Amino acid sequence: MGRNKMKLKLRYFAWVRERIGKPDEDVEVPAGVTTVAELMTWLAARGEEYAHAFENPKVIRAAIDRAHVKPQTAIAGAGEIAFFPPMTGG
Amino acid sequence: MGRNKMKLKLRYFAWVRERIGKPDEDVEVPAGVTTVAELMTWLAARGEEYAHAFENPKVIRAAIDRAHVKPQTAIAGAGEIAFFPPMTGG
Amino acid sequence: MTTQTIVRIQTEPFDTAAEAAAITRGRTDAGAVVTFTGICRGDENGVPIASLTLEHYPGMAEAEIERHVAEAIERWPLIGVTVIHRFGRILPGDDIMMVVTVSSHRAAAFAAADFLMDYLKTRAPFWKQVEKTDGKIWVEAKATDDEAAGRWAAPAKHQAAE
Amino acid sequence: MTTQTIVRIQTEPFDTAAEAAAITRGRTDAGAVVTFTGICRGDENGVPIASLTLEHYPGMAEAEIERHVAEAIERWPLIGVTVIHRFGRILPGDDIMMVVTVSSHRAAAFAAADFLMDYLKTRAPFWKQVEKTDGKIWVEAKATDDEAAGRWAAPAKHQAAE
Repeated sequence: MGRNKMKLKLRYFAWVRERIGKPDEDVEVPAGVTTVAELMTWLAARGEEYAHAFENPKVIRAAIDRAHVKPQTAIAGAGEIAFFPPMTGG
Repeated sequence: MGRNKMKLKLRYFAWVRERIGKPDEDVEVPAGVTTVAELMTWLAARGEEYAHAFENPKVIRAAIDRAHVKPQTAIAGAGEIAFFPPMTGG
Repeated sequence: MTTQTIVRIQTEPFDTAAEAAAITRGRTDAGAVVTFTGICRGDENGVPIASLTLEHYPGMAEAEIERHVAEAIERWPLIGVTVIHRFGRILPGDDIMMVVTVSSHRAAAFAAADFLMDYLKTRAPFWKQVEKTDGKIWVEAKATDDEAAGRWAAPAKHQAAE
Repeated sequence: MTTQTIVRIQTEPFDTAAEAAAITRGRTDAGAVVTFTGICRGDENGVPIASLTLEHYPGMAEAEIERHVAEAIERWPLIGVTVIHRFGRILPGDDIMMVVTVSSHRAAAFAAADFLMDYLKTRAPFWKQVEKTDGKIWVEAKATDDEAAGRWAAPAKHQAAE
């Protein structure tokens, strides 16, 4: 009961979005996946397009519920997690 | 012959002008006066209004031919020498 | 004293001068106005471009900019701050974004505008894609932008700039 | 590549936005525009003022500003620089002076505008007199302005800002 899957909305931007082929999706994440870095590893194993998007996790930035987070940040309690390349606005 | 008096145009700005009571004047400076600092000392002895204007020579700035100069700068060859308080533009 | 702040993310063009005027209108304590306008250049690293497309993360873009505007207000005595960032397709010569900072004194206005630009470049969720004759490419982030943003990290939060 | 420069000393009001637009018009290499506008505040150290009168040294004012514009161009890669400084009587809320710097990149535009303002404050021969209810007084120079200008003295002349 304490090891239920976690429901999440994922969003992708820029070339992460292009490589995965969609702007967002709803996923159920296994209980063993507890951090942003682990979520990227889990996603990378979901198929070729994900493997391509996350081939170099060091360059991917993440946000939980619209705030920047680090790879080691826990995902518990997150509603929406976004992945994107370094920002180039301004 | 080598100790001729030097003809100069003097210009005054802001409260230096107000204290002296005129914006400019032509003067003949004795040969012994060779630097900007010496010129200020000589001017200060010309009357009460000059004494007032130059009572604190450290705060007076000078320009020779429209370029900032230091008190120890030689006045030889100068055409126009200006005296004014620290600048407050911008 | 409250600081007037405006943050807008939009596709429409903006008018930097009108935004600056809107902040200072009717105020007698504004002594210094700094504006920064970012313009779409006609080339990217020497290669001509046809257009620029800006993607952003709606919701997060506003929140992130507002958070940095609030930090600027905490750091410097500001009368007003306006940040407008466009998204969508932008042609060479067109404005991309602007920052206006207004203060009683110039040091605060300059520092706040410079600070906001460094943070917008590295933290605001916008991504530029340029269209060249041989296709579209995503603009890569520059290490110099991270270094520039790093300049502001060291001092304590409540430093006085004046 | 020549840099467009304009230096004007005048009694008439000016239009910062129009001056900025004049520099960037028809150019595709301008990526960053920084403007600084100095405005006459309604008070001087908390005491209300009726007006400000700016005296200047004609000829030297232009020369001194042009010299510093030339130095800015030597230090940073600039596309254009415009400096306009008014003299005469100015009312609270009215513009006193402006600097516009245009470059391909923001760091150069910011640094050059900041540098020019620090030098104008401490080296350009202008003097402000404020009219208060109890008479006219000359504004005193601030030590902080000299310190600000001192920031730029240390680095070598040909430093690259980008």
